[in-house]
Amino acid sequence: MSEASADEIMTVVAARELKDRVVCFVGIGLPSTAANLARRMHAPNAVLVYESGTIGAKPTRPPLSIGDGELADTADAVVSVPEIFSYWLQAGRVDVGFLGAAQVDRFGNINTTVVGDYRMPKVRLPGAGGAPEIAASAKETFIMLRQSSRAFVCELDFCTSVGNHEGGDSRDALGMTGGGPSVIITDIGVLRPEAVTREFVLTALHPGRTEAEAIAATGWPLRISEQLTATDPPTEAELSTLRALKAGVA
Amino acid sequence: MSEASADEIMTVVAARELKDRVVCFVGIGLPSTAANLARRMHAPNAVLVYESGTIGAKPTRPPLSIGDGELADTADAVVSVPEIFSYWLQAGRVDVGFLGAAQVDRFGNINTTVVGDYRMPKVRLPGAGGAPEIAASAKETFIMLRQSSRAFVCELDFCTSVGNHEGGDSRDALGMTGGGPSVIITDIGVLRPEAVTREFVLTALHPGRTEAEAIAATGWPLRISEQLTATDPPTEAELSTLRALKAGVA
Amino acid sequence: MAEVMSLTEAVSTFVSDGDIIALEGFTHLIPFAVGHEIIRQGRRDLTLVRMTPDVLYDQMIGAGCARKLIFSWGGNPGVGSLHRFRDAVEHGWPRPLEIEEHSHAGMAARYVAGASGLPFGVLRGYSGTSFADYTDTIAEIICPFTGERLTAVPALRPDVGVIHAQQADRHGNIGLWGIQGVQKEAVLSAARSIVTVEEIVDVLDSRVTVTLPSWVVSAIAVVPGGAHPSYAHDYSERDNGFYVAWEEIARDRETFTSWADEFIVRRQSAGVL
Amino acid sequence: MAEVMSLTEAVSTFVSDGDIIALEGFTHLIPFAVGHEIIRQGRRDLTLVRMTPDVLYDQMIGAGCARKLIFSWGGNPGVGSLHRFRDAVEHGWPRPLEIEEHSHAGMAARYVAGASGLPFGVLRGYSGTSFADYTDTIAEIICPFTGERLTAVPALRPDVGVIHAQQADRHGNIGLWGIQGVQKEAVLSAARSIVTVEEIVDVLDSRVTVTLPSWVVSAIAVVPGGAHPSYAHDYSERDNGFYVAWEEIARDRETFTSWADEFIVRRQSAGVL
Repeated sequence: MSEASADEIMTVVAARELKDRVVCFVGIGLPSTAANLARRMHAPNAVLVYESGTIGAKPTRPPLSIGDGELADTADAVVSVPEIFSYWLQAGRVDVGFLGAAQVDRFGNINTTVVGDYRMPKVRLPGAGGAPEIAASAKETFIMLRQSSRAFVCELDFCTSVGNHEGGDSRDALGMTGGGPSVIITDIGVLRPEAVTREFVLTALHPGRTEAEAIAATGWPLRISEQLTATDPPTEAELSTLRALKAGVA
Repeated sequence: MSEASADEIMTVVAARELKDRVVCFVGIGLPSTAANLARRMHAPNAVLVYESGTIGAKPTRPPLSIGDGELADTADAVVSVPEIFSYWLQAGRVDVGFLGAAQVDRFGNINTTVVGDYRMPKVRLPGAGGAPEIAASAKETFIMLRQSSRAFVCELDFCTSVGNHEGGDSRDALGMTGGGPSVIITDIGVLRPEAVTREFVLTALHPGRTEAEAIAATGWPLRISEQLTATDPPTEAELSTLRALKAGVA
Repeated sequence: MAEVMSLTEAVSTFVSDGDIIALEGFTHLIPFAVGHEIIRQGRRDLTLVRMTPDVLYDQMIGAGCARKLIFSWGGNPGVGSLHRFRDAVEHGWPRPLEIEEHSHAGMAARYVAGASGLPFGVLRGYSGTSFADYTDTIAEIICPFTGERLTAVPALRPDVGVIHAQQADRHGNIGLWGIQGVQKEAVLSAARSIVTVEEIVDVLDSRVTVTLPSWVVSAIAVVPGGAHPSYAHDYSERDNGFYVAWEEIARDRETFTSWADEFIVRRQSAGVL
Repeated sequence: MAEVMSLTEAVSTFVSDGDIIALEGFTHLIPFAVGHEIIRQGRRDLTLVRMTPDVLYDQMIGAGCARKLIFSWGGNPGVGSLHRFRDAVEHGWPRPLEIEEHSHAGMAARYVAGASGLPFGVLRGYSGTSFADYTDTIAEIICPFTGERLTAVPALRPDVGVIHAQQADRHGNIGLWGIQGVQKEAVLSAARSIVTVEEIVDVLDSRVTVTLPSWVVSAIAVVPGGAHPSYAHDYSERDNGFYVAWEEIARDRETFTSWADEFIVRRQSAGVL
């Protein structure tokens, strides 16, 4: 089998974070692939919830959109979009919200709205979708994106979804019912929040990656955990399942 | 065919009030019978809405409860109870709310809650059900009850459902979106609100009934319209259809 | 994840004295069997929540289970009064019954708020009525955009939500159809839930319109006919005769008590009256 | 009562310049045919409302129909950007586009409030985000019972709601199934509505999960494939290839314009791209 790509390692590591039986609200793209990989590996009873209103979807391949017909066909329940946000997400029934991001800051706050000034943007991004309330209401949030100094910024151009806000207990003061981001998984390593400051620090490096790379790919002065670990490389089983999944045959 | 009973005349007169294609939110009992009679006579396209969430129900006989299975089997749509009150009634989609009452006052306000003091009631009645919001939000309301001085009272023991409130434009000041009661149909005659005061006055007497009877059966000083009319007696067709309906064969 | 257990075990595990408990079902699918088991197990000081406390709550009130009733319409549909409810309110027998009274629209908004994780719901309701004179849980709220005055009601958050449904599948997912009532909201607003079903099937019927995934349900008990004298659409008919007969059974304290003793307390298994 | 008419007549009767119009469909059942007919009829100054203004609104914005967009996610799902939307926001081409931006949960609450006849909806949302700095339609609201701070958003009340569904029956009742999105709310919050359907049937399919009675719909047009490149569950598959291809078509103004001219404007009948 060929070497694992950086995206493949990121996806495998993200999948490992999901426990069995977890109820996971999945964004489209990499998070969806990771969640579906987890379901095929160690978490066969993970419940995937998509914002299209499909609860317990079991797609055979990563869907292109969150509204692909297969999600409805394989779901335990299909509810309306208003209901998925009110009765399911806002009510606190989601264990893990799995989000992507265009920009993230040291406290795990996310921008998916604009680069540059909101009214005269350099780049107009798609916007919020379900992310702000996933970030607010899920018991914890996993964030997944490729690490670069353009994405890991000192200050967001727009705060679309709140993570640990300004750090410390500032998130709690906003009255949010969900617990906030617990991990950021990148193509270089894994970041987790420090206990008191709630600032994300590097806690693991993927095979072949270096602290220097991680620091260079981060727009804020990235700190390294004293318990920095090395990521176990993807197993044959993980990699072959991921590839089969993406090919639509897993 | 035997003579029409007082209840039958009342039901026939109430049915005549319903126009074809009207969307009618129906309470159980006499209103439901009248609405179903109308549907079999001159209003075949009347849309019957029951608070159990059945929209466009076409029962073959008057249901005993608003949740009889036949209502769901014959409905165009079955929705949840929260939805029937929010998306359908409160949104202003109901033309006519058809209500019964234990007590009514001169402004068409209704009590179905208690007789006597609320905390030490002489008679504890069932309470509100859907009536308060039907009375608030339907474009107009029809009220149907047997006329007696115990029922047609000077002052309600409890205001369950607001009619023309304290008369004049006092209802409008409450910010209600529906138009309020337009007719009270009894076993003696028909009452309608005066233009300015919005007080209900006697506008029609059923066959064989007298003004004196109506006045005696009213707890407030009932006024008689200058345009008092005589109710056309039930036709053979009306009466036979009503009886067949109640026997479950219409 | 829903656990399949006996009715007896479900009630003894999940219902305690003093609980706030909502047994829902809007004429259709009323969970009588669970109510009877609660009577048999002698639960006390319950706060009973239900939009239409009909014959089932008349029985539970008459049996002395209830301290308080939160409701919007307490009658025997199409028949008349609930005599045990009236006796409790009018004469405090077998014990005084505190009441918290709303309209259907208000109760529905309260369940929706509870199921949605919101502290309150908003509706156009109660203006000009007497409710707020006697019910604390009604407040004015102003639209921040239009200045309109509306009504707020607090969320219902029962300790236990109880419903009857037609089916569960082998994974414990619940499916029901026909009149839906507030069954979904009764389960989703509650901390714990008990669902009785007509049967467990391999795959839920295609007629199912409301599905509750296994992981939002605490216990499933298979109780065919568990809604009687209410009904389960496509499984049974509403026993209108029983509702009519209830008028005479419930009118008198002693008649009621001996009926309850014979048909509830001394029945080992529920599901049949 | 819904009237069955041609797509052309439905749009010319019910859509006017300056209207607030919501074409809904959450990936599934997107009413592309109506959008294309609006482009053909040259409607201008529309306020376009949609949770996910994907390829359809990219086309309508690029064709110059829109003055304003009310939305919560503007991308090509699984593919990338909406280049016509970005060009309008970033460079004002073909005309400046005012935007009113929300989250999905906020938009859903706004539709629900509109469908419910309420002036506002309440949610736990937006706290700590930048939305309120740029969006007027977000306000704080305090729970009158607990003192909690929540967020209010005003009701959406479009002039026209547009959806695609699988079926209408002979009476004009609409039935759809599969992913439901906010189709029901788009129709029920709007003053008028247009529904395109795959076919008219004698009796709606038993798989129908959402029914809209005839009397809440203004016009029905039979347009098989009217959701393409979106899909109608059990009638067609999502044309993922088209969504991927759109990236290249939309990236360049001239490529887009000639595509739109060939595939929208010069098509006499819609329903096929």
